[in-house]
Amino acid sequence: MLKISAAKLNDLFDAISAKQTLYIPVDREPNAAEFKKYESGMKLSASLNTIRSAKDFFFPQTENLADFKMNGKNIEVKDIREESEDFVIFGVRACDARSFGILDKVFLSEPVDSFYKNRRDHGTVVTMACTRPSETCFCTTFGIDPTVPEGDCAVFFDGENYFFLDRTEKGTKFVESISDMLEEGDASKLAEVQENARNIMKKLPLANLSTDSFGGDKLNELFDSDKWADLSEACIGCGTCTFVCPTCQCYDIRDFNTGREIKRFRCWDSCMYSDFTKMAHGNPRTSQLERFRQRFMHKLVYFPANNDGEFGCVGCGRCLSKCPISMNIVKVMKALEVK
Amino acid sequence: MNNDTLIPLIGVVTDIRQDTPDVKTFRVNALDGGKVFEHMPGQCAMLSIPGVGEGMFSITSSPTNKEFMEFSIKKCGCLTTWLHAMDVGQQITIRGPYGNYFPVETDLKGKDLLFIAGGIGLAPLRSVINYVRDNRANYGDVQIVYGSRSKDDLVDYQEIIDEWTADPNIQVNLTIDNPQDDWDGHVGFVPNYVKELNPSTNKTVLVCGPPIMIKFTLAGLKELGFTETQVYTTMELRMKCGVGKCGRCNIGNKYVCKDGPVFRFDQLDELPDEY
Amino acid sequence: MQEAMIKRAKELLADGTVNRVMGWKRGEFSYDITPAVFETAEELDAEFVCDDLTQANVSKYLIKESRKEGKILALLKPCDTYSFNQLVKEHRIIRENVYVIGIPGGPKIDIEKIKAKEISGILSVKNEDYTLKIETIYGTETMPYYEAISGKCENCKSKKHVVFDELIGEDGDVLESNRFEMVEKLENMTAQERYDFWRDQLSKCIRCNACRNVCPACTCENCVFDNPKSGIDNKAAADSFEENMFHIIRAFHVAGRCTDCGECSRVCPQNIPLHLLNRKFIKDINSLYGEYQAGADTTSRAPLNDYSTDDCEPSIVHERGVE
Amino acid sequence: MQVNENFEPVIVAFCCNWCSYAGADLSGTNRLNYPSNVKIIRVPCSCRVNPMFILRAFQKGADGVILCGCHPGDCHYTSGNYFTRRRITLLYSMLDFLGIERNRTRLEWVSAAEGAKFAAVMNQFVEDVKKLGPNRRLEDLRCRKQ
Repeated sequence: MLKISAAKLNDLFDAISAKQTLYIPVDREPNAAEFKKYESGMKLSASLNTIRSAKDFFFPQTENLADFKMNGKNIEVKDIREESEDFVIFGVRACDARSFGILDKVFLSEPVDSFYKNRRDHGTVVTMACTRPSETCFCTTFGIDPTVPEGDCAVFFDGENYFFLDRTEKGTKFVESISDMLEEGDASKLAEVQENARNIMKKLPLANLSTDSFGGDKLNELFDSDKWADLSEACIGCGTCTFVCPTCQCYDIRDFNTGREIKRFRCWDSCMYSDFTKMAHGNPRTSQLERFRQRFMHKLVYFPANNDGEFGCVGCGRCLSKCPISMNIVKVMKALEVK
Repeated sequence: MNNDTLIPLIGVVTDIRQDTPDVKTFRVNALDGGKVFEHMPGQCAMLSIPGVGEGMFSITSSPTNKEFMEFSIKKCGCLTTWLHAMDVGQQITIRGPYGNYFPVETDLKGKDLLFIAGGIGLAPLRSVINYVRDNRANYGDVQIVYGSRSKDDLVDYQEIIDEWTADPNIQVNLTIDNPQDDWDGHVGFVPNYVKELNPSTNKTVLVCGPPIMIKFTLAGLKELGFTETQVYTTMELRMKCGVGKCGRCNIGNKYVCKDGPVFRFDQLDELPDEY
Repeated sequence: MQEAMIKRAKELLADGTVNRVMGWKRGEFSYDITPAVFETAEELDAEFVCDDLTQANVSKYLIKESRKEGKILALLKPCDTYSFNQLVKEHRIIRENVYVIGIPGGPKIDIEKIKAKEISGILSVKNEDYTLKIETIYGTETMPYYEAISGKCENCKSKKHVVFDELIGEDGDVLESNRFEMVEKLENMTAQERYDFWRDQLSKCIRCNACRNVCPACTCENCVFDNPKSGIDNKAAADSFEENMFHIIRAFHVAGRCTDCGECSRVCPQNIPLHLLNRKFIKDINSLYGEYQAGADTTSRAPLNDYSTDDCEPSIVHERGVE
Repeated sequence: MQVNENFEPVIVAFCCNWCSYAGADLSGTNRLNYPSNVKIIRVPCSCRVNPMFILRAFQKGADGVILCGCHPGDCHYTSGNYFTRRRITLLYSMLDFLGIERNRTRLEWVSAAEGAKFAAVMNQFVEDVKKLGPNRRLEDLRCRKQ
């Protein structure tokens, strides 16, 4: 297996970033990592995960869709799309890597979202296997193996060396492009590291979380559950869970008048917000209960119903650590579980 | 790069007709004069004035109309107020067509049809009615029950009088909620009128109107012996993208913009009651 | 202390003084504590928690709860009583419908501070004589209690309960805190440094609105940022200007009403020190218009609803400190 | 700082209807010069100026914002400008705290009789803002003049 020693990792980053834009997770402050455009000397974060998910790269928080020039009664539509540059995201975890698959199901289904596809086509996802999961991790619940992450190319760290495994055509191209920096190495220690991580996964407090009670076929019974009132009681209706979530993909389209033209942009939106479904003549979801229910029903029931049983959650645990009132999908699943 | 459905086309408003005090019908053409795109009866389009807003509206003209599209729009919010203030010649942005449509070429073919509409609810049905009139041989009896608050609030009243009632192959029943001086027709709510008319239960029903009207009409139809599989309606919820991605117009796992707006009542019954 | 609270709450439920209890509920781990309303003694026994990790200020929930049938018991820490009092003053909470028990305050522990020490896989946190014993998947860790103190407790302004019907534990005093230290430090920087500091901080904002929604002073039925008629409504900052705008307006709307409870900074998923904006207003108000503590009473006029004919001119801003 | 000699700032002046707007009128009828950079927005009272207005003026391209009202004690609505004074002091202080150049914002009391003061204030303010150069710290890039 091709490898590079830990000491040479930054040389590798320098080489990649000389050819295309490279993003790596760096520590902004302790326990607060974020993806940053690589600049020479930046240190790869040792954190398990970033606060914001990696979905930003393909589905940014705001993006311009089109510009309109208004001239009397006439409107001119300006298509401002440009071919994205090639870029590499290094150090994506297994959960986030899976989330791209979920976003693909939404944005790449007909009619294809060209804004998303453009970036997706030009981005190479280099994932990093997990060795030290956190108590909030439950990706295994959704069938993810964090020790062998998906993505275009997976990277494994055995404590001394980083090993590269290309998993797609794009990944092969990526490994080829850096092959002069890699060398053939002995990956025998890797199995032990993986085994160790898997054993930890089994002992995690959320390891036994089950999806058996959820899925598209349980739509009405879950929708009508009387547990929603209790669960949503403390929800303050902010968008934290939505915005840190790697799979939340709802958006709003808005116009901004710059004085010279109208910029139509799309931005993330949250079903937790009171105006999410508000219309001129009313709102079908008037209370936080309904809005709260929508978010979890979408992930656990509606999404699998429309996508061959695949759940809309990847178990990254971000909402567990970031919700201001500590209400999250795990508590919802445990409360609604049919034992 | 391919066209993206989120980047709209330009339409020109070529005619504006004041139908009722708060409903106007707008005729929209492409810049070169023809139609902006083809559609099927029941489908919708996203109309927008950049800087004001964007909204989903049903296309009220029939696909058989090859010259232009029409939209009957009730003034109720920010965007619609702006649309009502437009003059002929104003350009708007338009994208679509979105959603499914009434199964005019499949399930409805050869059937006796009963259209029930209330107020602005005639807008989506007008498209089907005119489609059926233009392909009259493909369908059985056609009956239209249409009601509104008052005579002035009957949308497309002139077309109804001039063409529909004059059409010997169509039975038109109009009603208004309260008695009025120059009205000698039926007075009463639509659901009750339907019951009075006691239509034959072998008809397929297409109903659209305010939620409360739909609710009582459906109950009335059931009393008369209709089943839910015979009744179609068309829905409306807040939409942004029109293609099932922005995530807000869902009823259960169905997106009104993509899987709807046309639903049969037995399909709706399987979905949670959140609309 | 938790036992005393449960015991007293059960008594008040039993004798009909209240029919609900506003408190906190334990979660999956030792730190994911959720505000909750309890209706029975059984629920209290099973789920009620109020420990070193219980930080949430529940005052804002009482707006809604005090408008429901019957009286609710609220357990309020000293800082929470200021928020509560401010909401009573603004006629948001119906005082008659709330039975307030003052409970001892912090300093509370913030799990983020523990995680910042690269301690992960946390299963439980125990305070053993002001040393935290932290059980993790990867073994036991210890750290001094004071190193894990929540940001909102670091500069505690008061241990005094400004409103209560009864107390559990002792009442304290208003403290001499140096809570304006960081504000002063920023004031003494150059404008460029301040600009860089805030740009760095505010650019992290993801506009999740957690700060706004958790804030006990933000109680508008319809926020300007949600109101299309305000002209500034937006859901995400499409430009750095909008990041600044949101936070300036947010802080301004609570100026003179903010009790400095620190919830905004606590809930911020991006760790933006939002409380510094509020404290800047508090500090300015104190120095320009006289000492004022929002929520300390229910009768005084709020500084921005008040004036004096000999107030200073805005040019004071141009005259002081470094540019 | 590099000073662009040709820089012509956009100045937004919020003027109270009863004093400052009349003061601006007077300076005009007296044929006193003040720069054309100043765009006056008439408001019923200086107290009408919501902090949002000031921020939005910056957003939409202003390089400086000045607020003019009746002298304290002379408010047409008795006390409006006293509230203005507190509010604007706090706002300007906050903008300063965020590192926005403090000379971009100003408040002046100009009565209906002070045409000369109005012109002088505007001349001075434009001069000050010119020195600062274009507003970059509180601008919305989308609105930048190309």
